[in-house]
Amino acid sequence: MSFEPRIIGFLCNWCSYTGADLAGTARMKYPPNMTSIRVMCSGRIDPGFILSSFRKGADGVLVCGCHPGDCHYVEGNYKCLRRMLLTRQLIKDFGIDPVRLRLEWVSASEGARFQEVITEFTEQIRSLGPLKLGGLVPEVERTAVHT
Amino acid sequence: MKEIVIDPITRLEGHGKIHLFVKDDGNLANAYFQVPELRGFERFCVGRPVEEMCRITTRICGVCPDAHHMAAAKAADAVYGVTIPSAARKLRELMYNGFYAGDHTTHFYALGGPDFVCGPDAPKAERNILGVIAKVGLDAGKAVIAQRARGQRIIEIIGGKKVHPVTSLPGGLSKRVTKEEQQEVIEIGRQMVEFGKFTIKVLNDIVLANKAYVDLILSDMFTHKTYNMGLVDANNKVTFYDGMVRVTGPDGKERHKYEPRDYLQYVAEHVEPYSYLKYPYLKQVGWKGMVDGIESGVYKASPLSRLNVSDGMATPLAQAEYERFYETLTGDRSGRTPVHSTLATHWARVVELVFACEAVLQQAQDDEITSDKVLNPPTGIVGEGVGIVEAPRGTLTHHYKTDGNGIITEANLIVGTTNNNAAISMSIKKAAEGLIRAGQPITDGVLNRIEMAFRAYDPCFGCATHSLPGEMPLELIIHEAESGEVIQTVRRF
Amino acid sequence: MAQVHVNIDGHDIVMEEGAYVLEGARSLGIRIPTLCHYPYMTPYAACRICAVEARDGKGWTKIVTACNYPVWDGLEIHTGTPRVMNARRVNLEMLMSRSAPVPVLQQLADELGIEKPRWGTGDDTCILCGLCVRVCDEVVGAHALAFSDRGIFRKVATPFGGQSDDCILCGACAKVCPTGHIALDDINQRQVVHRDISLAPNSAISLPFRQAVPNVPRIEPEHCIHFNTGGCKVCSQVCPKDCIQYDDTEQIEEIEVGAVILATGFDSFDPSVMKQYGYGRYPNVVTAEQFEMMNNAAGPTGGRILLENGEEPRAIGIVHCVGSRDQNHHKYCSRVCCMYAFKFSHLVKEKTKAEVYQFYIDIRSYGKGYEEFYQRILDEDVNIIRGRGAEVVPASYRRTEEGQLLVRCEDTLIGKFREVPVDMVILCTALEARADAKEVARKFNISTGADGWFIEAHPKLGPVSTTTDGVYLAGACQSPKDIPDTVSQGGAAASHVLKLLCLGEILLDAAFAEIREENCSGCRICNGLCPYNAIDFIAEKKVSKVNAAMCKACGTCVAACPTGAIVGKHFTDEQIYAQIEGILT
Amino acid sequence: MAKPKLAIYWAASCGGCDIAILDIEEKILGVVDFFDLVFWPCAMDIKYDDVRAMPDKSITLTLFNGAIRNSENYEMAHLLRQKSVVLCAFGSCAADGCIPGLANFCHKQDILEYVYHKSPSLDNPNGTIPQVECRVPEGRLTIPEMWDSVFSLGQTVPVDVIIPGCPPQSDQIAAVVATVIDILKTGKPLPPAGTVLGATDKSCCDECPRERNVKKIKKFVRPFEVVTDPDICLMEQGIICNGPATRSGCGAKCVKAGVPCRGCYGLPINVRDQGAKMVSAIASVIDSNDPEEIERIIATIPDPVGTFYRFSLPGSMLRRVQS
Repeated sequence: MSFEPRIIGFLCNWCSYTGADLAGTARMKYPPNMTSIRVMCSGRIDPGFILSSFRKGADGVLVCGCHPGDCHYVEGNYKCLRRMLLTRQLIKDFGIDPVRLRLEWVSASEGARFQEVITEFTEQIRSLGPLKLGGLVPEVERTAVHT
Repeated sequence: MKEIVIDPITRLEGHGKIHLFVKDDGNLANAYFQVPELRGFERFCVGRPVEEMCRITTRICGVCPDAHHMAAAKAADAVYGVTIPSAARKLRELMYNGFYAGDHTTHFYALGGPDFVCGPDAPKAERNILGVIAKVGLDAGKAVIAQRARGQRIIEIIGGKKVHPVTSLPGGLSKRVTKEEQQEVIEIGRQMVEFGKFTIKVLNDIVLANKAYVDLILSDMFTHKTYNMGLVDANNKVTFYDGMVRVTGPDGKERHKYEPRDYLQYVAEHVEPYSYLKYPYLKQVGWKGMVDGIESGVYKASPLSRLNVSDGMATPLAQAEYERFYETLTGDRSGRTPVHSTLATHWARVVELVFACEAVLQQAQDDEITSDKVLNPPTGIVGEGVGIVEAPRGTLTHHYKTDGNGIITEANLIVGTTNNNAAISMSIKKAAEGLIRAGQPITDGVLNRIEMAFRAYDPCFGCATHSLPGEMPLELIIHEAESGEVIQTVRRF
Repeated sequence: MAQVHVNIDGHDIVMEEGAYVLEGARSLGIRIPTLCHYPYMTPYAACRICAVEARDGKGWTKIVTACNYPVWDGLEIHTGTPRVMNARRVNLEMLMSRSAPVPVLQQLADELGIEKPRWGTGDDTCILCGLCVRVCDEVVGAHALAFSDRGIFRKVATPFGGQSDDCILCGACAKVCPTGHIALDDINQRQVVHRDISLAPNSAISLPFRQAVPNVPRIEPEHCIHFNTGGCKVCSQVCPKDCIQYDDTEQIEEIEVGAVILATGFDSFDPSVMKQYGYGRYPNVVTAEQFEMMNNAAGPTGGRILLENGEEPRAIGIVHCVGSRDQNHHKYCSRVCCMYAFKFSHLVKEKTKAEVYQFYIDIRSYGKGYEEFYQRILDEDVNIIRGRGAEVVPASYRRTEEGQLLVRCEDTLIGKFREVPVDMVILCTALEARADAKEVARKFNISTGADGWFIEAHPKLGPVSTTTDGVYLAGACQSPKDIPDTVSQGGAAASHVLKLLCLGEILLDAAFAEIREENCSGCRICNGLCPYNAIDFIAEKKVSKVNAAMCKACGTCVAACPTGAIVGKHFTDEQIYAQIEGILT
Repeated sequence: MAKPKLAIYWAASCGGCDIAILDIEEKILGVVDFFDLVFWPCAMDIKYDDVRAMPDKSITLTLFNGAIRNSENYEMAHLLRQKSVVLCAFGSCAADGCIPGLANFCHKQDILEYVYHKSPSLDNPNGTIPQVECRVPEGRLTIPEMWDSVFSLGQTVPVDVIIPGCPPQSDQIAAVVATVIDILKTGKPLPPAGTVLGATDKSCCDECPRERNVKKIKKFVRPFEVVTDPDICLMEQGIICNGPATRSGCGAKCVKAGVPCRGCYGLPINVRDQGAKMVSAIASVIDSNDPEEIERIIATIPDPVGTFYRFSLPGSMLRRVQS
């Protein structure tokens, strides 16, 4: 059976979530692999959410906020930007391909763009294949075959 | 063939394991000493910033973190090619001597002490720090605890933290010392010197007065004629924090004297498939297996070795004790004739203890240590550095290579105890050979003597026994190698 | 100053010593004709028409000029004796002998009963009264004029008769000239639509516009003589209530308010960047605003629709969507242009016989009565051409019989390229956000969209309020809108404010961030992050605290808090981690 | 009545925890006096078999320090869990994996390769690598197998109490011991499972005397690059300090001594991942909105992951470096 990526999307309430809404109301088709979690502002997104998503089995994480300058809370999306840049560095150091974490600006009016982003990201993750995390529980060590 | 496993002899920096093979006639076939754990610091330090090594490598050993802290600090200074302010240098050395004073105390009274203070064959219930206290009096016991506390306090004042100090940085220290703190250290120094004298007294009255012990020291069973290694200062006197590495042969003659950065020309490490711990030896002499003698590259690095490679001590009381030491054991007070009895290490340790205490008092009185200038921020970077200090358990080497940003690209560590790996194995084997004889029952005394053979090195995987009640867990299981059926078990309670 | 007693034509009057006879006479309502006298200027006695007879009562008598003869105690003045009249006649006749028969002299001649001057008349309209020279010296202080030459060659002139750099073009000389010898040639740079008609205020002191509140005049420093030369101050001298304050400056006042309505309006797009329309190059290409002003009965043309040359246009082109619905400028529709363009056509039809051509992309006549108005315009024979005005060019001089300009466009209905000849082009310029909109937004912690319009709290549910409580939007600062929409939004904003003020207390959204004091260690990482400055640091307790009233629950501090001491109500870590877990397992 | 039984065990650790226990000085005598010390491999001659022989839950309190690094650690963890009423993860290693846990940045193979094939002082012509089982002329020798990853105690068995710190500060240990003795004497209820003792619910900043202000950082500097102002928050001086995302209880000794906190007291209550929180906090105070500049500023952080997870890598969400 072919690999279906599991993607978590963190969407800000004012731009991206509304944009997603628009894509929906406009009956735009995009892959069902992304499940969204709504937050008021992309500035609310704690890098912990992203690590936790990977830990719990997500193959990719999408973070969407308002376009720079359009943040509903003035500068929340810039804070998000800084955190995501550092988080990307972090997961890179953890040996996870940084493209599995994607940051996009999607405004309330960009339903079509939202559709594009989801489609493209899903395909990208699909081509990367599943993210297999190792060394999570001691039990694997006991059964592991050591050379 | 019978097989005897002593496991664990202790645990700490990994744990030690002794494997004895006994011929069917009851004589020893061979003894193996194994260190069954590896944590891979050298590997996972790669990628870390070199200035963090002072705070990462301390976790190699919680008993002598200060040694790793200093070695790492010196290596980092070298990586940045920076000379640290003299105030910082003095503070580091002061702290290090304070550490020695505490550490040697603990070993002498809590670990080594019991065997001699109480006597090697004393009932094991007494053969521990409590036994020592019983023998020398409760106040003395309190004094020992107090002395440990003093050492820790000095570390806390200069190093910021008792266990795992933190203040060293490439270029000096992150913390200044106030006048008040200086006064406290001076006071501590005075008490330490007093304690040093007291310890000499204990040694004389209780140990040296004990003929059995002196014989034991001199008995061949505990003697290895190997090379010795240790740091010496400009006058070839014993030093701990900084100096040149001096190596003397079994004959006492100087074989090498080199700067830390050159260590690779003189030391190499041999590997055995049954132990994770490598076997360092003198490269230019060569690896001849675990044998002693001038032909074998095996060397010792211990308090005894340090005395053997040096021409004396830099402080009066210690110097006097040094001379008495050699006079008693070799008849030559100059110390040119080396002492090879591993058990003499305990006495050597007392000499160093006294030296450390005196040094603390001396250095604490230098007002420069309260200077504001304790950090000299590096400007350039060399990219490679070696730091060598004398850990209580032997010469400790940290060697780092970094990229232009000071991030470690390669690390090599030769830890104090590792130097003595081969020597310890030999001591164990020799002791076992002497003790495990056809027809002789294997008693608790046997076990303790085997222990004594390597306890003398105060091996870091023995740091464990720096604690109540001061005994190694030890067990011999003798069984048929083939059937595995247990014939005899000896266990201490 | 000593008081002196003077008798003029039998009337006793007490005057200050040194004052001039003319003043006394005028205060008694006795008329003494003058030509070279003018208030606010030192008397000059050039025309000598103000001759009167002075006596001391002891037999001494003398003809003097009233304008500059100082009074003394016991002086008697007679203004109507035959001797006086004779003197005046002679003086006037001599003056007339070199001057052209300008009205002032004629009128005076009639007064003095001179049918025909004895020495005939000259042709010079200047009577050398020197008013212009003095006003320029004494009042304006520009010193741009002076007398030159002597005797019969004497004349008023600028240095070397050329254009004087000292002249500030105030026009005072022309104003005081009694004969109209000096006419103000309009060579000034003030922006004009038509010669002699400035859209800028015609005087340096004026009402901004008819409906101005407060409805009082204000001085335009850049046009005011006083601010240019330090002289003049005439206005303050004439003002009976001395309301004129030259040193008045703008002041910043701090007013504590419970709510704010932003109604900062819009800027209008500058069409000169769209070279193809020739705005600035062709005087008859005007913006909608300028055309509107022309139509204003109180405006410079008195409401007449005129070309630059003062003639009535034969055809007018109205170009829609200038800067609106344009990828290069503003993508949005400015919303009001279609309707005012129709209004313009209607006005043109009403006031002139001109043909009207509308060049449009789409007609957007939604709204009550709008479509009907559109239909009406169609019935008024306005030419509605579907096709964006592409270019405005001058008509070649041979083909100006229909119009001096050509509007080029593609008529997309007939699918043909057209050149429409017109005399005047009105550009329906886009409404754009105020240049300082972003700054204002930052001041009030609200945000602007990509186009610079203020963003409302919610497009459907909160079109008047903003993300900052107590700050509301009204009018075009939020988006282009016409008057009815603006009025209704303004009303809505006002009622929002009233609701707040009447209530006296504020209802808060239950979603806000809260700092657990027992966990906060006062690292102050969060302090700088809050866009609403809702986080205070309590120094004595060494903890930070969220002011729930100001918090908007964006959660950026919750994410930032390294100690996990901040809880985001309704979006707690627990809730979000639970969602992640729920989705993935 | 019989004395309550105390066991102290170390898995993969450095011994600092035990030294810290000794550093409570004379109080140690009180401990030995109150408890019946039934298992302390470093000190006593009790073998695993003896522990196995003990009835379940017969040990009142077990202080377990050290990380889980090999099968033996693993089995001991399970065994002691089974035998103890209260199992205490003592020290950073047991709690989060600590410095030995940094081994999760590499794999077992890398370590063996480097130590036995690459290290500069090596003399190993045959490329010998220690074997779990190895034949010698006299017979067969075995050593335990090391694992690829390091784990915390809590990831191995349920833990009742955690005493964080590398090592736990002696005064804290003394206090905890006193509390425990008090609980046992008065029969008070035990704290709920997972309770952290010997630390507070605040962060290291709480004990840090340095003056703090609103933070805006344009460039990060390393501790040795500048002579720091002893009275101002280190982070405001551009030095990465894990204090804000670290539990307090240590007395902020490091920051008081002028070196930044590295987080040995582990993550604060309500925090799930120490490193992630540091990332979030640090990124928040970066003073720029321009992606390129932000990247440049981030580049001035040496070894982010190794710094933010210095003491908590195995305890973190991602546990170890992947692939």
